[in-house]
Amino acid sequence: MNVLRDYIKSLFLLELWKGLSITGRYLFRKKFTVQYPEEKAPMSPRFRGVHALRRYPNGEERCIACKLCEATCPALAITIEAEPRADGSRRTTRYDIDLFKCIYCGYCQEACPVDAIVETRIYEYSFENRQDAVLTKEKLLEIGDKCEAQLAADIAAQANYR
Amino acid sequence: MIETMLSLWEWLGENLVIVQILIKIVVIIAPLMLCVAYFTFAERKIIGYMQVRIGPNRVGPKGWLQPIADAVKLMFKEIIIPTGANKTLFLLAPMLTLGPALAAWAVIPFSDGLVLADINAALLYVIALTSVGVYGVLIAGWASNSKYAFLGAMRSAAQIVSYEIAMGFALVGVLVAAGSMNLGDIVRAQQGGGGLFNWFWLPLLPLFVIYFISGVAETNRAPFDVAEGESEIVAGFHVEYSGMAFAVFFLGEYANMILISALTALFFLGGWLSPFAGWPLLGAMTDWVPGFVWFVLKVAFVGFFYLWLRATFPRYRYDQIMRLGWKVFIPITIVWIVVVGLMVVLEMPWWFD
Amino acid sequence: MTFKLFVFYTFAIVLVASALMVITRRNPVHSALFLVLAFFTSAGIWLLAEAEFLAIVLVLVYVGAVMVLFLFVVMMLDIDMATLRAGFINYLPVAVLVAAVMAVEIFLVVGPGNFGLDVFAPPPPMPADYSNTASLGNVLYTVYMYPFEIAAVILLVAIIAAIGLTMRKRADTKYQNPSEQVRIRKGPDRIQVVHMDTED
Amino acid sequence: MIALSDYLILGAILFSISLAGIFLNRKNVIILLMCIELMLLAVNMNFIAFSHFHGDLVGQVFVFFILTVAAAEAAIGLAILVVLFRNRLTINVQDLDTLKG
Amino acid sequence: MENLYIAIVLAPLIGAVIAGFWGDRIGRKGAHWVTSSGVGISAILSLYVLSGFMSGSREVFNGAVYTWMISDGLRMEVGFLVDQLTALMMSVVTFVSFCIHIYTIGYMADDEHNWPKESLAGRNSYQRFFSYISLFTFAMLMLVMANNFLQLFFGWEAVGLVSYLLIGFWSVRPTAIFANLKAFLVNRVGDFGFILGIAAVAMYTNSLDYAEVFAAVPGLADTQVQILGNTSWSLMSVIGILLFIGAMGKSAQVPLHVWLPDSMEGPTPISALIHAATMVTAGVFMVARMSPIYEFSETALSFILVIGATTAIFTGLIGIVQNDIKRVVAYSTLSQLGYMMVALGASAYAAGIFHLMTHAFFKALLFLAAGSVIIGMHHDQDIRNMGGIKKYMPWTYWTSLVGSLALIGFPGFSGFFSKDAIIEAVHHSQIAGSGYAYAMVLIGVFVTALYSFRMFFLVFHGEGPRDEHAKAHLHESPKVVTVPLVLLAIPSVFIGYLTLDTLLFGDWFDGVLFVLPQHDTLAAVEASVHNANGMLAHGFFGVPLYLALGGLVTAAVIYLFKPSIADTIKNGLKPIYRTLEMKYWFDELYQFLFAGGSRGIGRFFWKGGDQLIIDSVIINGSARAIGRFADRIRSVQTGFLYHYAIAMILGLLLLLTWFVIA
Repeated sequence: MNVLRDYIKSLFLLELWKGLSITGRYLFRKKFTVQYPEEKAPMSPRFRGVHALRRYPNGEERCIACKLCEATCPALAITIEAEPRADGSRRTTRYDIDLFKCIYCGYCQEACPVDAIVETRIYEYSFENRQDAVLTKEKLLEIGDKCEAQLAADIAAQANYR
Repeated sequence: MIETMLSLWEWLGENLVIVQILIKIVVIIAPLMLCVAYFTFAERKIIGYMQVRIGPNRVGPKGWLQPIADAVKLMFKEIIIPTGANKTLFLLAPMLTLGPALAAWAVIPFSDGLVLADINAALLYVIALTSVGVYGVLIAGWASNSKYAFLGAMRSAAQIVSYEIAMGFALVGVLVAAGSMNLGDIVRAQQGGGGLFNWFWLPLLPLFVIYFISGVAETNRAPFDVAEGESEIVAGFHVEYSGMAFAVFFLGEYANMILISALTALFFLGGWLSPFAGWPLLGAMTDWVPGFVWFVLKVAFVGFFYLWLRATFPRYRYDQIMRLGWKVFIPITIVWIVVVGLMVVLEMPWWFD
Repeated sequence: MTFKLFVFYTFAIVLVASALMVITRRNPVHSALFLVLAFFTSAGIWLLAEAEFLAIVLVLVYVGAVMVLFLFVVMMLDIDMATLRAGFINYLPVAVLVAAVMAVEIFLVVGPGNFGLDVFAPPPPMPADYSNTASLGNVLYTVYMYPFEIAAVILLVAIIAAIGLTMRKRADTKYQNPSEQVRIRKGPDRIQVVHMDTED
Repeated sequence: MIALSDYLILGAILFSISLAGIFLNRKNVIILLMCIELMLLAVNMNFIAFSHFHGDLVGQVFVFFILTVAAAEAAIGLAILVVLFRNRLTINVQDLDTLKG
Repeated sequence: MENLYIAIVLAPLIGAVIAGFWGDRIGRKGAHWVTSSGVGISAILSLYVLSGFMSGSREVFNGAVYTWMISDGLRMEVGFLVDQLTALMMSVVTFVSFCIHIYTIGYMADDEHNWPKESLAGRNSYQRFFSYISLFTFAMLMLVMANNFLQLFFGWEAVGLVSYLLIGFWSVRPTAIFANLKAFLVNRVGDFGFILGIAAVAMYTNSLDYAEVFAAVPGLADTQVQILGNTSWSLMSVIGILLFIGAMGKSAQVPLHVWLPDSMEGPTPISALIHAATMVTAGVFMVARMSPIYEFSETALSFILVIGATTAIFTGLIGIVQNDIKRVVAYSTLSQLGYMMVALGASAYAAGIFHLMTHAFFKALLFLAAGSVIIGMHHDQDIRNMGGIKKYMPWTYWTSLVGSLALIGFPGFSGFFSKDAIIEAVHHSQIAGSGYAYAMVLIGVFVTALYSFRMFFLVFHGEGPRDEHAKAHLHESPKVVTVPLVLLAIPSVFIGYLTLDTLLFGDWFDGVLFVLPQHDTLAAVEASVHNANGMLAHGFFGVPLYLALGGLVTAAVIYLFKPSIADTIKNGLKPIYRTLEMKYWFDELYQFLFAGGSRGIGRFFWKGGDQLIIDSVIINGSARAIGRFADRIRSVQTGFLYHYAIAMILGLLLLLTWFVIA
């Protein structure tokens, strides 16, 4: 009986038809494709895109040059130089992130005691020159300024989990 | 102006048969190439759909200009000829692939009487031409002076030659059933009051399946595409090809697929015949549809099946491909030829009475 | 010069040229490919002689099968061509001489004097419904039944002999038996559920 | 019109060429085999021509059988060649002299 | 009727087959029972047939029982001709054979001693022996009952074959092997003539059936044939002499007699069977049976007469000097066979048969008595070692005396009548050589008496055995031995007197034996003696009796009373003694002439024909010639494919050129 069933199975290619029917069914499924430039997939508040440096609402930059992010960066992408400012406060003179090295792990963000360095939701970026890949302090601050509202909202949204 | 054109045409008709034939050939080939191009588009679309994607949709409305864009891209790419390659043969190979695939169309009847060359030994001619197709693969692999290409060519050639036998045997069954080698006659032999049940796919079901699967193997399509087996030998025999040379291979492959689909339609699916001919209600309703349309629909159906297979099945292992061809298909075809012979001799009703 | 004659001469010239190439090419792959060309052109010439069936069979059998085999072998075997070509030039004069003498002698026998148009009138063209395949089949399956079957047996023997000659059993080859694999069923063949009492 | 002699002379030339080929490529078994195929083609050419001009199908039947046998011959010849190469790593006719007395 | 004859023939055969094939199974007792009863049945049935003829109630039977094949009109069949002659022969053969079977049970009882231990041939030798003698009886019956030449020849050859087996029965003795080969080969010489005779018969009459041949003979009487060039021979003489050559071989006539004394190597029962009743008498029987042929050829008759007379006297003379008891008897047999042949040559066929019959009894008696003595002497056969056995073996002694008296033709004993009839018949014969024959047979009587009683006296009288050990064990043989002796002794005495009138002077052989009137010597004898009593009376006035008595007395004087005379004579007549002792150097002559000749021929063919012509010229020569040729031609076979291809192409070119030019 089993032999007969096996024969029927192989002679009428039943298993092949089974496979074909699956793909056939999927042919008529609703498609998942997102029409990207026009549509975009929803994003998490924890999304880790390009970095930014934040400021306090009064315009003072948050970073105090503690160098914790530099220390924790597994890819050694962060370079920080610091010296006391004229007012005596400690601030960075140089804050570079090499995006070629960066692995977007988010440790810098975790390590930062003052929520200065963060990762934004920006993922559409490109460079035309090699040196453009190194984000300087100015660029970072500029990004931070641009996305401050979103960043603040995201941080607030996750405040409970930190 | 028009009169001069007409008189020129008449002069051509009287004096240069060749030119007339050439024009006919162009009339067949040009749409065919277009079909080939859009077949690639269809493939991407259908496979995309089966993978729950929408496929190419950017070039032109709904992506309809995609094949044109591909063609243009390939045309402008550089043809790289590898060092140590045999230049003449390297360039000859793609043409040898495409040539037979196109030449076979000369005997394909698109509708009753609508055929370029209504020769008697058409079936034989088709088999002969498909068997010539292997040269392109073989020469491409050898002339590339590359290990991957050569391995792919050897695999492919061996596979094509092996499956040609099963294919030939399946066609012998058709030949016995129809009693003629003229493709038109073969289609006409499938005429009858039962519509699609009068076609040969039913009495020759094993041969139909085998012919189609052999056709898939013959064209090196998935799941029989070990000849290009990306994971093992990069891209098989055409790994060294680029630009237009590669495009011609591509065209050849898809032209071959369409050819096999057309032949399947002719041999087993009644060619230009209406599937509803002789049915009580549907027959009368679809009476007005020209045969050509039915033929194209059938070819499209079989072509769709090709893509369906590719979307569904993983690649066969090489030794099992050979086993399938030699140890399974050939015996089955031989047995079924005997059965067909018996059916014909005993004048089995419905098909052979 | 009629169109037919023109076609004949074109084919004939290509045929002779490719035949010459076959014997003179350094690379056997080229030789084989030129031989393919020769077969194609002779198929064309046979078509002119109203032997359609055989013309197609020539392409099918020779081009499609035999020459593929040749190419396969030529490509697969790592042949040292230099030693094989040694003495080619030395033998050239002799070969040309012998071939020329033979050609001339055959020409004397079969030349236009003996087999020209005035001796053998061209046969009338066949009627439109004449099928070369059908008439050949009529002869082949009746009068030449036994030779036909013998030829079939010869082919079968050749297949078996060729396979038997080249077959190698490799000890280290591993392979599955698909028919056995197919027979495996989900239940008892793949997994066995064993009930065991828990230990206290 | 094409005369019978045209076919026959074409056959003769082909035959002579293949003859010269056997002379020239006397060490290369593969080309020798090809020359033999060419020779058979020349013979077949004559058969076809005579068949055409005599209106007698027997010539074509004969060609059919020649094709069959030649195919078998080529298959076995090449098989032997492969085995030979596998064992001796050469196809030079000159080295195949183990039967020499 | 027919079944009766078939039963007579087959009974011994069945016994032989059972004992031969299943001897192991049935054991010794089974073997001798089955064979003896087979022959016994045969004997009883034969006697029944004979009695039927005697009372006149039985018809002559002549018919085929089985047709083997018909080739070009020549019928080859198995058939029986049973008439008075056959009935007589059958009775004699089966009766004697039966007696010998019984005797053999005793004689072969301790046959194991004759074989080396563990000898394969010695296993079941007892059963095998019985099988052989039974088969021998069957063969002899086939011979005598034949109604055609083919069956006669079958019996003839079968007898020869079984005699070969029996003479060489003790196959572990080289002398036995030599003797059986000798018997076989000498018989083949005779058979060669015999089959030529049969072929001549078949050729001229296109029949093998006796009746048809005999009917055709008078018509062929004057036929002359050319053989050996242009010499003209009478067909009847040719056939007669050729057939008689066969008889010479089988009946051991000079010069083909040499096998018979040597055949004493076989066990004694066999000697008795061969010499007394069966094999050797086949020739006599055959000539008698062929009387319609011989009557038409005086040449053949003369030939028989001379050969018979020569055999009678010369073999008898040898008997005087022999010391082996069995050999003496054997030479006596030869001599008596000579007498029978003489009778046949003188056209006294009935007398020959008569003597055959009487001789069968007393010679079997003598042989068995000799065997009995041999048993007593523990297989010592030399008569010089014997003597004085009389008191140890009375039964043997007395029966032996009866046999000896019968042999020398003592009046009243059966031998007297048969021998006297022969001598008288020769006396009356007119054909060439009869005078010589008459003289020879007369001397033969004296010689017979001399050697018979020499042996008798040496064995039974005089001093006891010199060997004390042998003496101590001497005693009478068992009943199975003595009873046949007595059984045979009785007819040895009386059968001659009882049957003489019927056989010789009566109508017993009328229509069976054919005698032309001018040859009818027995009629002349009948005219002078009338009947048995007359013959007895006539005997006292004839020379033979006194010659016999003279021989007896001489023997008594020399060997009984004055043994020294023997040595004196031996020394005085040394050359003659030596001649006799060496049996006229027949063996040596044959050894030199035939054996040496054939060895020479063999050597010639071996060295010249086989080694020189066939081996060195035809075989090795051709091989060498081919080898040399191949040496030259080998260089053409280079082994290179393209050389052959080029040779073919050039050949093609030449052919084409010739075609173009021609």
